[in-house]
Amino acid sequence: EDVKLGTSLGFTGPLESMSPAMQAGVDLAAKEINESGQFMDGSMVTVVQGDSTCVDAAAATATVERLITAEGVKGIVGGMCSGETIASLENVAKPNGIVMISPSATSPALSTIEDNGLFFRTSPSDARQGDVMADIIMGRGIESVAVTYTNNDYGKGLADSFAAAFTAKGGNVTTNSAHDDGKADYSAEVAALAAAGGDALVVAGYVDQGGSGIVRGSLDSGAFDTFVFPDGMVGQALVDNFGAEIDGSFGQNPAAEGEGREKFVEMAKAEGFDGTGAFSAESYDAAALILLSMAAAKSSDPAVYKDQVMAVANEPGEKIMPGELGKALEILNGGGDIDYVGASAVEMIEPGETAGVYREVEYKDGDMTVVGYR
Amino acid sequence: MATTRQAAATSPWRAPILFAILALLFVLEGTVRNSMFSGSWNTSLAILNMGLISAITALGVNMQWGYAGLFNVGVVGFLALGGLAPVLIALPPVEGAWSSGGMRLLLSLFVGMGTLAMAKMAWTRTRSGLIVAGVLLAGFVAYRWLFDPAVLAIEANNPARHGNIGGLGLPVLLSWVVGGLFAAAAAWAVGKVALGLRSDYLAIATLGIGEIIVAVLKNEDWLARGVKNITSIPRPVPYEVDLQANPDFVDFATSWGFGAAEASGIWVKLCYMLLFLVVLLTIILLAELALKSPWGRMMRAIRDNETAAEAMGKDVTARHLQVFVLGSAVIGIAGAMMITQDGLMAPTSYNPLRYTFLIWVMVIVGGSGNNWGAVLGAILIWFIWIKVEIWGPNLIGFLVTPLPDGDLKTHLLDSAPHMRFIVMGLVLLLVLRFAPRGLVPER
Amino acid sequence: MSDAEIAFGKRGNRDASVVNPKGQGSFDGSRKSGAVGAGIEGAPFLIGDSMSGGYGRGPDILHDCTIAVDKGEIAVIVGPNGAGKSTAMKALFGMLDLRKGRVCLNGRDITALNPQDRVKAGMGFVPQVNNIFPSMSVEENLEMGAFIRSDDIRQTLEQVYELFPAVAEKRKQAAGELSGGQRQQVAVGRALMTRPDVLMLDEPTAGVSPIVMDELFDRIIAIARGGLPVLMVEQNAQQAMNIADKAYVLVQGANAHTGTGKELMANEEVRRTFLGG
Amino acid sequence: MDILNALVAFLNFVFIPAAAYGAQLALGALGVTLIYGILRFSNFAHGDTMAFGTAVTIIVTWGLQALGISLGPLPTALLALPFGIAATALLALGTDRVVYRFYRVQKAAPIILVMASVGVMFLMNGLTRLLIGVDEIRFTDGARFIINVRDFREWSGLEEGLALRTTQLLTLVVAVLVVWALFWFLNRTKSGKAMRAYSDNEDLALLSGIDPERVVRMTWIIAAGLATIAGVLYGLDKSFKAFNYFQILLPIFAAAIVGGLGNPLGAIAGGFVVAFSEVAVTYPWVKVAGYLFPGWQPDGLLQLLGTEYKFAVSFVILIIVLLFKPTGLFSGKSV
Amino acid sequence: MIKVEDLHRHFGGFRAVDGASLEIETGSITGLIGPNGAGKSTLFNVIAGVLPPTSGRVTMDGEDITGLPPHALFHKGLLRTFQLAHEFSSMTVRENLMMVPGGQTGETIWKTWFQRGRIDREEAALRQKADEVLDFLTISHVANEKAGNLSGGQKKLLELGRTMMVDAKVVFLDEVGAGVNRTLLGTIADAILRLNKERGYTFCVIEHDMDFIGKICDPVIVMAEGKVLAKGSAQDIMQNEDVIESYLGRGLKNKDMVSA
Ligand SMILES: Nc1ncnc2c1ncn2[C@@H]1O[C@H](COP(=O)(O)OP(=O)(O)OP(=O)(O)O)[C@@H](O)[C@H]1O
Ligand SMILES: Nc1ncnc2c1ncn2[C@@H]1O[C@H](COP(=O)(O)OP(=O)(O)OP(=O)(O)O)[C@@H](O)[C@H]1O
Ligand SMILES: [Mg+2]
Ligand SMILES: [Mg+2]
Repeated sequence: EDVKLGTSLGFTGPLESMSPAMQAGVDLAAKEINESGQFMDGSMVTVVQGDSTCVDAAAATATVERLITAEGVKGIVGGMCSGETIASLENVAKPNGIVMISPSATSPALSTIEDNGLFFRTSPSDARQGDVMADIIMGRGIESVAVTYTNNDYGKGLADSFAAAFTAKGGNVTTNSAHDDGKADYSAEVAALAAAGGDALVVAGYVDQGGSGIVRGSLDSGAFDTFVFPDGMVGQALVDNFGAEIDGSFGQNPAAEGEGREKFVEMAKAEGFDGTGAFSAESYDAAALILLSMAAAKSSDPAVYKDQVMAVANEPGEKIMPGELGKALEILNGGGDIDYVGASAVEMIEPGETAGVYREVEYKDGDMTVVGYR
Repeated sequence: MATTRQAAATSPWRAPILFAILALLFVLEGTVRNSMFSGSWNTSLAILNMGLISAITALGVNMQWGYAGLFNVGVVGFLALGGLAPVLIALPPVEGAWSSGGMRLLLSLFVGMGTLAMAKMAWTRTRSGLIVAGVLLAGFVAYRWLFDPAVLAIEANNPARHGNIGGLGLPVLLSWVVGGLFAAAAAWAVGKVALGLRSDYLAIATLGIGEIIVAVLKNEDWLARGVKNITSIPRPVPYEVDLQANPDFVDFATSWGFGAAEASGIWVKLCYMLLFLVVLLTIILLAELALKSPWGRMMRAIRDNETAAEAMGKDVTARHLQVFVLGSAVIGIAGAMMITQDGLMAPTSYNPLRYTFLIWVMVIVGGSGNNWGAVLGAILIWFIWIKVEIWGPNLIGFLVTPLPDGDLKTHLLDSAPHMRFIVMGLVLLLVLRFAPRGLVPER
Repeated sequence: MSDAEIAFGKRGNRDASVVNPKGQGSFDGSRKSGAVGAGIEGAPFLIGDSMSGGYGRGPDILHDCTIAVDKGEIAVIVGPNGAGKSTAMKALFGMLDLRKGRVCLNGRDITALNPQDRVKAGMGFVPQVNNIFPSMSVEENLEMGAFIRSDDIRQTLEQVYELFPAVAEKRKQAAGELSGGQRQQVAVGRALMTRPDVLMLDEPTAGVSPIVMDELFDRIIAIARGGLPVLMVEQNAQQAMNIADKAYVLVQGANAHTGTGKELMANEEVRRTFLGG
Repeated sequence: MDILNALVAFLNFVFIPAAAYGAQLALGALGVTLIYGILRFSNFAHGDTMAFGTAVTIIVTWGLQALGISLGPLPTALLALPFGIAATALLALGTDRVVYRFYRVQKAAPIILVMASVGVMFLMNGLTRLLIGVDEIRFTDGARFIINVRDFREWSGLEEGLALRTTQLLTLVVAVLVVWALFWFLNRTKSGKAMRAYSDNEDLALLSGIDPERVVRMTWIIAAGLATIAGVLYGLDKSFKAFNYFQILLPIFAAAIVGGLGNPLGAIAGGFVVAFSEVAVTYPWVKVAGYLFPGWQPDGLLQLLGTEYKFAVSFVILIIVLLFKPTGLFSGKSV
Repeated sequence: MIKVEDLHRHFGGFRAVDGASLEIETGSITGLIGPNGAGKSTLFNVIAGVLPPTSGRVTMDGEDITGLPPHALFHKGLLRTFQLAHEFSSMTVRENLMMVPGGQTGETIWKTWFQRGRIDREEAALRQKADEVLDFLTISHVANEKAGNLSGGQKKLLELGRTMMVDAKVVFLDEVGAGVNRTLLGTIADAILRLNKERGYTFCVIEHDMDFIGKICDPVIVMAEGKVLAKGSAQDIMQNEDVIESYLGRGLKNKDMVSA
């Protein structure tokens, strides 16, 4: 059997620079499965790529419609942005009973959506991260911060949950304002943040979008020199862009204790792409989860394998790291249990999203170091 | 001149033939499976439905541009405003929202409007800038005093799930009309300012209002949750899962040789298609009736020569305002329909490239001034816009086959998604080249 | 069609933030010149010989129409509105594709030249409408007339100012701010700056007051008597006929009557039907 | 001292960034306005022309850097700029030849040209991405700062810092130079006057012996030069990202229109109006007020409007300007 | 009666109309002449509501009509034609006439959806009226021609014809003669005289052709530098030294060279 796996990512549009690395993650997982030769009695996986544009719900819906009804994919890694994901889930995936695992849609709204057990995500809801971030900042003795967020459901959700948590813990948020991605200039935002003041600036944005622009402006004008970076900002690009300038800043992103992520980055390097790119690891995991669930259910029918996703992702069973998909297939074929950990330390909680283990990182001497996990 | 040449070559069969070709494309999309077409009726109908919505939008733009020569570059804003209607009309009411600050909010909006009206009155009565400024300032303070706490209260009401004022729980079809009214009201305000003085800069005013409306939708959470999005907007048609659970329907589907999932998708899309067609045809009927009577003659006269029309007793500004409002209302209806079909209101998705420029491309390619041309252009361009997603990469894959494997080839293959833009641009340029007045030019 | 109508595709739209309606041309400026051939033996200085042609792919406007002017002469074209007078002038200037006939200047066949090259060949033309650069100063307008010249233009400039003292006073002012009569003087001056070998004027006196009209006619006579052939279209037929050495009556694009101004004035039928006398 | 602090805060956060941004917009608007004035249509492909020129410049910059060539404290990209301009000019001329010329010869309505430019926009959009990809690229090298915050604080002893980036100063200097050169060209040289004449009255320009195709070619070359310079300066100051160059089109058009389309002086003024209205109207004055009135502690930020609405602000200002000056700030004379 | 009182219209510092006062008697054909740049067209434009005045007052039969927009003036019976013909070029000649009357049922958009019968009846009546007007102007043979294809003179007749579709009181004509063949101008003059006699229209005419002025106008008003210079019968005006000096001139100086 030839099993088709679809991806619906924003290859054109505002997040177009993130998509290739995400697609590469999916391709990597599929390649690993195929090379093992153990997948469902020698079935092969082909990946069908779709462009969700990230912003255009109608185009995304059409893309997913095509993937499902025309290409006949059995599962979809995607969508990329929450709005578009919701539209294609409700209008296409759900009616057709196809499983979607999104690597990057983090809106809390997706936690409560009516999904008939078809929707999962390998990234945690933003609500949790806000809480963690507040703890980290408090732990460093900083009590007054300014917050800027990218003006979409991710940024807004994260900023709001953070502000609530931080205030509840006794901190002070001097301003909580938005910046739009892809704008020509961020002087106005930087000026406003600087005027509001604070001991650090929380940048709930994307590293290759407005987030970097804000950081750049703040550094240059001396508005802030300590930054707090949530997951959208933590990545190799940040170090490349700013080097030693952001020494003393810190942040967190979802990642497991252990070598899963490093392993994945290494594998990505061998494949010729940047494994540290935002949501690349999550994409790998999303693809792996779908395929392993199929193997566990011994069926590529979404109605059957959707019930296996949680079991594959969680205990009990042997821990599976990136690069060990072959081993996992072997165990599953033998009727055993696995606990998929993967590149982003997948641990699924109801209703089908990762619990969110975060690693705390720190920037020192132009490099990023991991200081702990929460 | 090219234009005269083309006009001379226009045969009465041109439009029917082009529509037949378009129909054929959709049939091929539904039945044939190869590198060009997907062979799925679901895909085909999905594209068609969105194409019909685009066609209604294009009709609105065509009224403004084709009938009256008004250049509206704020289509995205009016679409977005129309999209607000299903949220405010059809969504079930949010518990506690009205009690926490709804009335106060309404009052504040009322005060805001009143202030503007008072300022206007003060100006006509006294002609004193000072008094007007005073009225405005007092009004603004009162407005903020009412508005700010109300908004805070509403947004604090279960922000993770709601935090907005909520809907009225009315039938969603009603919201299509309301969407039109919203857009019409905004158009009236813009038109009053921009058309009243000079129509020279309508384009920039509409460009601005488009940006402003989208910014308001993004940032005013109490309205429609801002960027946190509204989901699960009620539908006017059955849900697929319900159909699949209905044994009668499953039997019916199998009798036609379809699987239940596929059939349910097709059925729902056909229902939508019917609704959209009714709206589209009604609008065309009304528009053609108006065009073929003295009203249409007057509009053509105004378009031909504003100065002379003014001297012949036609109130050009008022007529421009009328057409601008009507056209925007149609765009607003389309906006509401789109949100209804998507079931989702996501303000971040309203970007001008997709919702203004693409619509303009549709109108110009179809043939401005001609309702059927606008419809044809809209459906065709939408079809291409969706299909180039796979045509582009296929094309580039085909083009690079002779290349030796290497960095260049990989680079090109990696860039394949961007062929979407290139192919779109090529199609547009080709159509403009061979039919500069559009596919179905105005008679 | 007015400028704005061309610009906005007759859509009545006046939205200047989209397209610029001002100054769009009606002639394809990208056409390349062909070769210059041998002219007609013993023909007048400028002759459009049995020209037929129309605009674009439209019907013929000119039918076998012949117009000529020789050194030191004033030739006047009259005729009903829409007869093709301006069209004949444009045909002489190469702004129209001739389907038949040819244009010869100074013993050479210039039918294949484009307008730019006819200017270089020594022709000067003042169109009926849009005959100045409104946003440029009077002096710049005149300088543009001398665009093809590489020698010192100051002397010619002074001569033109001498000829039109009213214009000289306003040399730094934008030409678009001048009154109708002054505009006409600038337009004629612009053509003179070319140092043309032949001067063509399309209704130079339309809309100007009687006193300015007299002045203009005076100038034209002086110019012609200086040896420069002048070809002009006039609706003020009676005045024009008085000074014409040669007159053409065009009707529906064809030569209806030809003769000296005096002869045509004397012809009762011509006077009644075309000259309004 | 406090007054100085207030002034420095204002300079640092409002004046300098807005001036640099304004200069970038002005250069972009200049190109738009030139094409509008002479070729008579609003060129929607201008943003993507900027992106293309910048992409080529970046590629050449990489080459130069690989060869070890640099300009000392100035960015290497300046050396690569002529190559970028040349490539962009070639592309613009090619586009004109293949696309626009056809309509010009047909005397098609300019609205058709506007739509054709939308098509060209799509094409160039894809082309740039094919060329250099979609990633964010920083290509600034050389010295980052002329004045940096820390040094300034030490030197002045003030609480507030002041920063002036090399790229900001460079932007302003280049903008002034380019504008001066363009004015000199348009008003003093024969070719420049020919361009103005063509813009004023195409047919009469023809009758004066001006070769229209040459004017058109020159316009495209200058516009391509302006676009590349604007794009590179913008990219140096911020960073290069293909997508952003479409986004900058909107403020550029706003700038060109507010200044009076077709008018170079207006384009410059318009750029600064838009930039300053974006930055200044949304600036929270709380800090400045704090310095000026030390005893007073306002509870709000003293912000007229949130930065979310900064774009809306510039449009509202634009509309107000148009209400009072319907033809833009500098009406009357066109290019 | 149209009365203009101390009217000013300035462009920047320039006074195009500088305190002009004049009266146009009901039933007259008043000529308005003056040197180029005297301010005639500007005065027209102010009266017709195209330009707002800087100061001053315009009244019509005692009613203040200063600054009313053109469409409002139309409904008061004040019509104007344009110096350059402003036809609706893509519409037929008949449509050009039929669109003129105001208050047609079919001009209200929602009535076009529900009152087709009434609209059809009105259209039939309008059509008949338009054909009568075309007959009067001797251009009925081009009724179905696109107005843009008419010759210059026919366009000017069409301009005139539009004023006949409604009961006009006062008609302003701006340089009907410029660029018009003199024979045709004679026809236009006859049409104006007939309208004046048969329908009692009041005319105000700007023109530089003194033959035309002399043939139909009484009185004639002369403007110069934004002010009224003189008023009187055509004969008186043509003898007035000031008018000759500033406007009419004394004929060609170079007459001697003509026959050379
Ligand atoms: N650009 C054009 N395209 C098509 N037809 C044209 C064009 N210009 C003029 N014509 C037509 O050519 C004919 C002759 O026009 P032309 O301008 O030569 O007349 P004319 O004798 O100069 O009249 P007038 O005395 O009114 O200036 C007219 O029927 C006119 O409609
Ligand atoms: N928009 C304007 N801006 C500046 N000056 C103007 C404007 N319109 C007219 N003028 C000036 O006002 C004066 C009067 O112009 P007007 O058109 O009224 O003259 P006219 O008497 O109709 O002349 P003509 O007989 O040439 O038509 C002229 O000197 C002209 O330059
Ligand atoms: Mg003529
Ligand atoms: Mg006049």
